[in-house]
Order: sequence, then structure tokens, then C-alpha cells
Amino acid sequence: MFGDHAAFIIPAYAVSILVILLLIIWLRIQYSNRQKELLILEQSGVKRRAAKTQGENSGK
Amino acid sequence: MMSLLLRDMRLAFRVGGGALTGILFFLVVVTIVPFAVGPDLNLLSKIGPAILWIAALLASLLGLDRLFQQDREDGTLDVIIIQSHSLTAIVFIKCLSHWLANGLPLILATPIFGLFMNMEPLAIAAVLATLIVGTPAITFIGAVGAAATVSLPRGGLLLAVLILPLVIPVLIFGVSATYGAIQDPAPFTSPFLILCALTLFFSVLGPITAGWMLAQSTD
Amino acid sequence: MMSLLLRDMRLAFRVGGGALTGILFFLVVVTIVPFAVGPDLNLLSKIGPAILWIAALLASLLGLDRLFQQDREDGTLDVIIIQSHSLTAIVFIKCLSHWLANGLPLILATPIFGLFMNMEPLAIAAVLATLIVGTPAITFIGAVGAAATVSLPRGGLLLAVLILPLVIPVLIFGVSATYGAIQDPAPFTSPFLILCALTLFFSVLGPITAGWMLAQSTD
Amino acid sequence: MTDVTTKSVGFWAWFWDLANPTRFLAVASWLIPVLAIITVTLLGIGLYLGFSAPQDYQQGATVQIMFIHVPSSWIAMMCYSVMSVSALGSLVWRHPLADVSIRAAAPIGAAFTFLALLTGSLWGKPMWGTWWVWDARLTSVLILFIIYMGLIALSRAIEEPITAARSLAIITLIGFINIPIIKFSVNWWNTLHQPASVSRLAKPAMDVVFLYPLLTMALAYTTLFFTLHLMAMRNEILRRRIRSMRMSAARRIDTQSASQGN
Amino acid sequence: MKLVIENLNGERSGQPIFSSLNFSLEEGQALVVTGSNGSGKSTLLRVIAGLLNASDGSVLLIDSGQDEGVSPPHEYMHYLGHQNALKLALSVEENLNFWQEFCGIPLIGISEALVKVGLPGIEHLPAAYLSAGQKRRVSIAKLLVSYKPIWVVDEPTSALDKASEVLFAKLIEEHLSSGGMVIAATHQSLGIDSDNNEQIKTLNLDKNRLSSKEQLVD
Amino acid sequence: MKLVIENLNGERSGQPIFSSLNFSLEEGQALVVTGSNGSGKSTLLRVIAGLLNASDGSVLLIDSGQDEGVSPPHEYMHYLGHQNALKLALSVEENLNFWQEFCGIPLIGISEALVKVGLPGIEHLPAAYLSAGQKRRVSIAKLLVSYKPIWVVDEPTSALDKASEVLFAKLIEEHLSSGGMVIAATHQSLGIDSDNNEQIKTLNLDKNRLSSKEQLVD
Ligand code: HEM
Ligand SMILES: Nc1ncnc2c1ncn2[C@@H]1O[C@H](COP(=O)(O)OP(=O)(O)OP(=O)(O)O)[C@@H](O)[C@H]1O
Ligand SMILES: Nc1ncnc2c1ncn2[C@@H]1O[C@H](COP(=O)(O)OP(=O)(O)OP(=O)(O)O)[C@@H](O)[C@H]1O
Ligand SMILES: [Mg+2]
Ligand SMILES: [Mg+2]
Repeated sequence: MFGDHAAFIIPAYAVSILVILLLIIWLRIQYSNRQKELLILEQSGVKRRAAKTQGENSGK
Repeated sequence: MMSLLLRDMRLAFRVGGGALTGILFFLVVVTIVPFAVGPDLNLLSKIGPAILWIAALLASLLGLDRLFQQDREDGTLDVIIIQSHSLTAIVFIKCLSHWLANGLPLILATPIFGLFMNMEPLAIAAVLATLIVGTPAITFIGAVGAAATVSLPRGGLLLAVLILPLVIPVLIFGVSATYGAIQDPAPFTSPFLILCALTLFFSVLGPITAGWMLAQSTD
Repeated sequence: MMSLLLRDMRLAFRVGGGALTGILFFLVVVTIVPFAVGPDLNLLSKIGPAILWIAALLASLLGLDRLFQQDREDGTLDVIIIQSHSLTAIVFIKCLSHWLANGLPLILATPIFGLFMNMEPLAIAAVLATLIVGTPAITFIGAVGAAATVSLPRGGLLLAVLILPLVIPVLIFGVSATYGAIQDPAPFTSPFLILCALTLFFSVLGPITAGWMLAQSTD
Repeated sequence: MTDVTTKSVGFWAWFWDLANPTRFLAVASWLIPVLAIITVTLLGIGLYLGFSAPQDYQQGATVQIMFIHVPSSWIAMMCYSVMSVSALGSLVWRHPLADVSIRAAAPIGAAFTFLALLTGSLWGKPMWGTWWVWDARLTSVLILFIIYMGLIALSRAIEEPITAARSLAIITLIGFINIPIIKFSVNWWNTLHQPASVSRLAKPAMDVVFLYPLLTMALAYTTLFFTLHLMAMRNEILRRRIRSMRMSAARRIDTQSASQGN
Repeated sequence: MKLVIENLNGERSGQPIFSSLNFSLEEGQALVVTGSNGSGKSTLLRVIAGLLNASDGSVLLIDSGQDEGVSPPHEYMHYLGHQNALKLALSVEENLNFWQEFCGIPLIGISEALVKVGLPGIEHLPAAYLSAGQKRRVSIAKLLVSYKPIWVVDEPTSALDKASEVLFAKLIEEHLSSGGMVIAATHQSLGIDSDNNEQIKTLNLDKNRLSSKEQLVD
Repeated sequence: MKLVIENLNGERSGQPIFSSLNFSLEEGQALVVTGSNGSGKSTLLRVIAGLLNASDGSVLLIDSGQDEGVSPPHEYMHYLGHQNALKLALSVEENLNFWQEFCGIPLIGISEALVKVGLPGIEHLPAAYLSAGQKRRVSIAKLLVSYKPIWVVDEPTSALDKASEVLFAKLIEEHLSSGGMVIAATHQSLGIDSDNNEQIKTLNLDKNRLSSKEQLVD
């Protein structure tokens, strides 16, 4: 299908797909890890600050 | 201000290994390259200026990461920040003393290394001139990186990476001015002037940015 | 011992001093060379091995002077000295973790840099082999210098002077083994074997000397 | 006139409202799936169009690489622009989400730059006969990659978010000079690399059989980028939330024990 | 001269540490900040010295006669933190000389200052050769060699022996009686409360409110 | 187990600091070293811990029943100097974990030790985020996570608040009553003299001789 250039086209697509998939998986794993940590923290009775509206990551 | 300059230079010669380390590194590079390119003297003298510039560039980056770090660790930086009107001036002075202690001795040693590389007197002179004019810019740029990594225990390598995009123009114009002086069609004056302009520009912008970042870094 | 190895590696990776930045620094050096010598692919492939060796040397030397210094400044070294049977082993472990965190990732990335320098597969393999065998020697030699620096409050200058004559043979045999593999008349095996011997020799002598110096260093 | 201003005020109000992490998380939780679906659809169409395109008379089948090479390159540059705008937002307007945005974008940008380099090399070998040349376009993309990695290393190295934000923002802005260099290097220096053939507004110098799949893929990559960016920002916000909860937990216990001690 | 602190709030990486502090210091007055570990003493001192940004409120230094604050106030301060700010590779004299020139307004000579902290004749020793307490005393001598009206000192007496604590208390009294101000964070008493009662305010950060033996400007 | 110090002489760069010290510690006994700044407390502790060479004399650790000293004695010691030996980039837990594994003989868990020094729940904080006193308390927790019979501590209570001083005194008492030994240099009292009088010896280096409330093995 790709002629004699298959050796270049297929790796290009394969690695692209691989890298993007890895990125997605990595982000998902991070997300579920964070959720787990939050759950543990909340179970151990830690509450977030009341002043939630200010945002804990305020850049000041 | 003067006192800061004197103290920094005194420290550099006392503990730091500043001056000598730079020259020694220079020596290593210059020793190795002939091995690599073989005994071809022509080729050697051709790439000589480039090699000297690269070596000087790397050598000036060597101790730069500790520019503010040590002062921070022993509490000196806090007092300096409090006592001074202008952190920009402080950074400028510190860059100056770093250059005087680490950059200058190395540049003054260039002629000897130039001979090792089988370079013409004219080429040596050109390298010397461009290094004198160009390396301060590297120090001033490096100060920004040093301020950004001041709180990191081993900021050294990171520093080199962060300032790369700014250092490359200096390198390009430095090398091309040098070749301009040696090879006929290439111009010398205009890249040399641009090099001067770069140094002047960064001698203002670098300290301002680094000073601002230092003021933010206290915790 | 294992815990020390793990902690050192963790520190190296944590604070941005380790693997990633080592490779990046390597990349920086490799990137600026074409800017200096020009994009001539032939020339590049010729000096490629030398450049890679110099970059590796520089990357392994950067940060080495702080091998013990940081531990000393925050009091960790005292406790380590008290708690351990053998300082030689401690030094060996610290060198190992430094090499694993800073040297190895960088060496593993050599093939890519080789492509950038337009090097032949054979040349790349040769550089890879000599670097794997040779760079540990640099770390072990550097450890002696680092220990000397720690013990003498004003020993900074000493580090470079001390290790330079020891490092240069390693570099020379490394580079000449590499070129031996590529160019026909030059031999590969004998410089390579000498390189192995140097590494073995210094992996014993380095930690013993450095450990002894550390034991003297407490005050 | 008035209409426009009220509208923009409304937009700004909404934008600042997003500064509230809880609000942002709520928006993200529906926006991410929506964007993901759009991305998958576009990718499907783009890939179909691409593979059914004929061979180029010059480049043969390797033109297939274009459909992923060019979008990757564009996203690599766009991502850096997003980061630079965020850096301005962080330094000038102190928008709290701006730091989050920079930190979250860096690894994604690095990944796409890597893909641009890789697909470019895989295209270069058959077309130019070498994996790599030191021409201006290629070198400047390599430098972009180095900058991304440097920013990642820096953001990992400084744990404290506020200090990290300052350094990150400044260094990001400094690195921005590289973007115009990438863009215009092919015009400034005579190089091997293709000059712009799509973005010439008046008359794209490319046949529509290649243009349409390319544009579709570019669109797909763009939505992909924003999906990933939102996901990464969500993670970063949660990370900061956990961090501050841990710190406040430590402090609360600490003050308790102190008052017991007294 | 008068140091006025209004509605000061401090935070550490987003966590509020203290809030709404109000007090003022006149010439000759001292503020002793106490509190358990981690209660925010160092944070407060660093905010006052301008090393940390206040999350709210202001630190003003008002010159007598004038209405507006002198800016920035921290140029009128000596700051002595947990660290000594000495270069171990330099001699004691070189260290003090540097600070004297750097801070400006030299007050007394180096050797005189060293006598005052009970370390006569050690000018030429490298700072690395001093014991922990001796280093601390040299860094106290730093406060003496150049004049700044306000001293901001964080646990100044840590590592000091009993005799030096008495010496230091005397130095503080001298500074106060010459019209200076002192803000000190400490776990021990500074040894001056009894003598100079009226002029010493205390602030206990554990309760995050100001309590003093005299009435406070609020 | 018994720590015997015979005719110990210490020097600093050629200068004799103390001479002919003789004393011994049995299980459950503590030695408090006092003296003014620069009198040689830290030097003595470092000589005992093997960090400095004695210019004369010996430090012997004699196992009950045996005749010869165990060598080297410093492997049976915890040393806590003026510095905290914490890596600021690592979290509290990582720090303590490292020391626990490195020193061997784990005793109690990390979180338990942190509770004992009054800092429960801070495992995950980076050490850089702690206040001076909190750092000191974490480095005290280091002594608890692995077992060594002898504690050699240099001004352990510097930067600690009053409540933590009491906590620390209790920790020392526990260690003594479980058969350990403690050698502490300090300017303040450790707060244990009154309870456990018999077992606490003191050594004032200003006079460079041993004085104790009970008779000493000499
Ligand atoms: C490692 C090697 C390469 C790198 C880093 C690279 C990088 C880039 C970048 C950054 C762009 C976007 C430029 C812009 O929008 O102005 C681009 C576009 C493009 N590249 Fe490459 N490239 C590489 C190799 C190649 C090769 C070998 C070819 C084909 C022979 C190629 C063909 C193109 C084309 C056709 C475009 C689209 C230009 C346009 O329409 O604007 N590239 N590349
Ligand atoms: N590294 C050193 N090199 C040379 N001399 C030193 C060194 N450290 C300390 N000294 C000297 O040795 C003497 C004893 O110092 P040491 O640190 O033992 O005192 P110390 O009793 O612990 O005092 P402090 O209460 O201040 O901690 C001091 O006079 C000091 O000047
Ligand atoms: N660099 C920092 N980053 C983040 N938080 C910090 C930092 N330094 C201190 N903190 C936190 O801020 C609070 C106050 O610390 P601070 O150093 O002001 O206490 P302190 O009263 O000086 O205590 P100490 O008596 O131990 O010196 C502590 O809970 C501490 O955990
Ligand atoms: Mg404090
Ligand atoms: Mg001491």
C-alpha cells in the first residue's frame, strides 16, 4: 500500500499513536492516583479550607 | 557595592577554584580535540576558533550555578536583599566579579591554547577580542538561570539548559566575527558590533530579570 | 548501603540534577557544536566522537565536586561516617549512584546524539562502548578530588589540579579506542583494554583514597 | 458597541470565575468527554481521507507522513504559544490558573515536539537521504524540544508552587523568541525544509486531495491537545489541593499539640 | 521614628500563618515575639523585614514629623536570621569588614565590636574555626559595626552560653536607650524584661493576638 | 555495657582544648557536658563519637562479661550535632526511612516516632517546609527510629520550645530507663536532673574536671 516507503510510514504512524496513547494513559493514571489520595485524606478527616472560593492555588 | 565585588573575588580565589578550574577545563578540551581530529594541522587551525569558543562558553557556565546559591544557604543573601536599594546593581556586581575571577583568566590564557591549535596570530587575536567582548554576555544571561535555580541543590546542569536559547546567538555572532577576521569574504565588523550590542543588552536585561527573580525567591 | 544508594538516586532525580538534566546538558553541548564549527556534516562526523567524549566528561564532572560537600554541610556526612564500617564502601556506593543517575542515562542516549552528528553506526557503537567502560573511571577519580575538597576548607583549586592528570589518560585512551574502531590503521583493542584496566584500577584506588581522606576530613 | 463591551465583560467575569478550582473542575468534567468525542471523530475522518489520498508525484507514498508530521509541528508551536500567553497571564494578571496551565502544558508540548522531530526524520531519510541536517528549521525545533525539557525539569525541581511559577513564567517567556525563529527560519535562510505551503492565505500551494485530510488532521490534533491539556490541568489542580490539604493537616495537628503542651 | 504594623497577614505556600496583627513600636521600644515551634515567629520577622510578601496589610516606618512612611522600611533594619550569614572561608575581620561596608553607616570598629560580644582578639581567625556559640556572637557583632535603628533578630541567643546572654541583653538595652527598636523572636526570655519593663511588648503567636504589659496602639 | 573514657585529650588545629578526662558511664547513666562557648563541648563529643582523633587517651565500650573493648565504639552511638542531617528536598518520611535503614536495628515506626516528638501527621511534608524547631524535632525522631545504646547529642534542645523540651526530657528518661546511655552537651538544663538525680553526671569543661553528684569511677 505504501510502496517501498512502508519502512518509514508505518513507524511514523506507530510511534505517533504510541506516544499519544502513553500520554493519555499517564494522565489517567495520575488522575486516579490523585483521586485515591484525596479519598484517603478525606477519610482521615482532613477538610479543605473554608475559604474555598479564593482558590488554594492563588498565584499571589 | 565595591565591598561586595572585593569579597566575591576574594572568595573566588580563596575557596572556589574559579579561575584555575576554568583554565584547566579549557586545557582538557584543547588537549582532546587534536586527538580526535588527528594530526591534520590544517583542519585543526580551521576549527580552532570554534573549539576555543565552545570551551570558553562551557567553562564560563561551570561555576555559575553557585552564583547566588552559596549566599542563600548561609543566610547572606537575605541580608543583602534587605540592605540594598537595588538588586539589579547587586546582580550586576556579582556577575562582574564572577567574570573577573572566572572568565578573564581563561581569556588571557587563550593565546597559549591558540598556539596548541596551530592558529595564526591574527586568528588568535580575533578569538581574544571576541571572547573579551562576548563572554560577559554569557555571564549576564547565566545570572538569570542562576536566579531561577537558586533554591535547587544541584541547579548546575539545569541552568545550562534553561539559558541555551539566549546563549546560542552570542555563540553564533562570536564565532562568525572570528571567522570574519580570518577568512576574506566574511565580514568582521558587523557581527562584532552585534556581539557588543548583545553584551550591552544583556548587561541590562540580565541583572534586571535576575534581580526580580531573586526578590521572589526568598522564603 | 542499599538505602544510601537509593537515597542518593532519589535525591538526584528529585531535585532536577539527575538523569534528565544530564541528558539535556549533553544535548545542549551537541547542539551548540554545529553552531560553532558550522553545519558541515563531514567535519561533524569526524569530530563527533571527540565531542561526545568531551560532553560526557563535562557532564560527569559537573556536580561531582558536590558529591560529599552537601552531605557535609548538612551534617549527614558525620552520621554516615560514624555508622559505617567502611568508608571505602560508602564512597564506592556514592560513586556508583552518581554514575547511575548522571552518567548512565546520558550514555544510553548517545546513539541519538550520534545520529545528530551524522556518525556511522560503527562509530556510534564504539563511542557507546568506550563511554560505558570509561566514564566510571572519571567518577572514581573525581571522588578523590571531591573528598580532597571537602577536607580542606580551601581545597577547591586542588580538585581540578589533582584529578586533571588522572582524567586525561582516560580521555585519551577512550577517544583513541573510538577512532581505532573507525579508522583503519589505528588499533582498537589495546586502548580499549587499557581503558578497562584504568577503570578497574581507579574503582579500587579511588574509593580507598577518597574514604581515607574523608575520615581525615571531619573537624 | 455597548453590546460588545458587555459581552466581553461577561466573558471576563466567566473567565475569572474559572479561577475557582472547584468551578474549573466542574467545567472540565463535562468538557473533557465532549472534546474527546470530537477528537475521535475528526481523527477518524482525517485518517480515512489521508489513506485514500493518491500518491504524490514527487514524494510518493511518503506524503502520508505529512498528515501527522505537519499537525504535530503545529501543535508543538501552538502549545508553546499557549504557555507563553499563560506566562503573561501569570506575571501580569496573576490569574491563578495560568501557572497551572504552564506546568500542565509542558509535557504535552514536549511529546508533540518529539513527534515532529521523529516524523520529520522519518520523512527526511527517504526525501533528503539523511536522518538529520543542521538546518535552521530543524535545529530550532530541536531547541524547542530542549526548552520544553528544561521547563519540565525546572517545574519538577521546585516543589513550592509559587516560587516555581515565577521562574517558570520568566523562562517560558524568554524561550518564546524561538517560536518566530522556527516559523520564519525557512524564509530567512535558504534551507532544505519546505516553506509554508498551506498557510499562505490567498492560494494554498497544495492540491485539495492533500489539503483536506491535512486540515482535518490538524483540527483533530488541536482538539486532542486541548483535551490533554484540560486533563493535565485537572491533575495539577488536584495535586495542589492534596498538597495544601496535607500541609494544613500538619499545621492543624501541630497547633493542637502545641496548645496541649502549654 | 515609629514602626507601624497594620492588619498584617502572613502565609506560607498558601497556608495562612497569622492574621490581622496590629501594633506599633516607638523609639526605644522592643517587641518580643514568642510562641511554640511552627507558630510563625520567623515568618512574621521575615515579613517585617520584607523577605516575604505579606498576604495583606502593611509595615510602615514613619519618620517623626512626616506623615508618609519611609520606604522601603527594611533599609533601616538589621536582620539576623537562624543562619549566621558568615563566610567560613574568610576571617572574622574580613567578614565584619564586608558587612560594615555593605550596610553603610559604620558605627564602631571591628575589634571594639568583638570586645563587646566577648571575643577580643579573634579578628584573624577564619570563621570556620569558631565554635557554634562563637559564630553566633560574631554575627551579633555584625549588628554593632554599622548603625541601623531597627534590629530584627530571630532567636539571637541560640547556642549562646549564660554569660553571653547577659552580654547580649546589655547590648539590646544600649541600643534601645540610644533610641533604637528591637523585634526579637525567642523561646527564652531575653533577660531584659525585669529592668526595662515599660518598653518591652510581647506578642504570643500561639494565640495570634497581642498582649503587653502596657497598652498598645491598635 | 559500659563506656570508659580514660585520660582523654582533645585538640583543635594543634591547640589543646581539654586534657586528661577520665570518666565512665554505666547503663542507664547520662553525662551532661556544660561550659561556656568555645570551652570544647562539641570537640569532646566529636572525639567520643570518633569524628576527631584524640591527641591522647582512649574511648572504650566494654560489653558486660567481656574484658576487651568493643571496637569501634562509635557504631553503637547515635550522634546528633549542631546540624540536623536532614535533606530538605526529601519528605520527612523519606528522611527518617533512610536513617532507619542506614543505621540498622529499627526500633519504632516513623509515624510513631513523629508522634513522640509532637509532630504527628507531617510525614509527607518536605523537610524544607518545617520551621527551625520542627526540623530539630525531626532530627530527634531520628534517634528513636533505630536503636543504638548510646546517644551523643550536642545542644539537642536548641530552637525547641518549652513543651518540646519537656517531651525531649521524657524521651531521654525513657532511653535511660531502658538501659541506654546519653552524653549531652547543653547550655540549658535538660530538665531531668531533679527526677533522676543519681544517674546524671555533669562535666563542666570550663574547669576541665569532673564534678558529679555521685561518686565517679575514676
Ligand atoms: C526532523 C525534521 C523536521 C522537522 C523538525 C520539521 C519541522 C517542521 C515544522 C516546525 C513545521 C511547521 C512550520 C510552519 O507551520 O511554519 C513543519 C512543516 C512542514 N514540514 Fe517539516 N520538519 C522536518 C522534516 C520535514 C521533511 C523531511 C519534510 C518533507 C520533505 C517536511 C515537510 C514539511 C511540510 C510540507 C510542512 C508544511 C509547511 C506548511 O505548509 O506550512 N518536513 N515541519
Ligand atoms: N574546625 C575547627 N578548627 C579549629 N578550631 C576549632 C574548630 N572548631 C572549634 N574550634 C575551636 O575549638 C574550641 C572549642 O570549640 P567547640 O566547638 O568544641 O566549643 P563548644 O564548647 O562546643 O562551644 P559552643 O557552646 O559555642 O558550641 C574553640 O575555641 C574553637 O575556637
Ligand atoms: N519555607 C517554607 N515553606 C512552607 N512552609 C513553611 C516554610 N517555613 C516554615 N513553614 C511553615 O510555616 C509555619 C511557621 O514557620 P516559622 O518558621 O515561622 O515558625 P517559627 O515560629 O519560627 O518556629 P521555630 O520556633 O521552630 O523557629 C510552620 O508551620 C512551618 O511548617
Ligand atoms: Mg523560627
Ligand atoms: Mg558546640
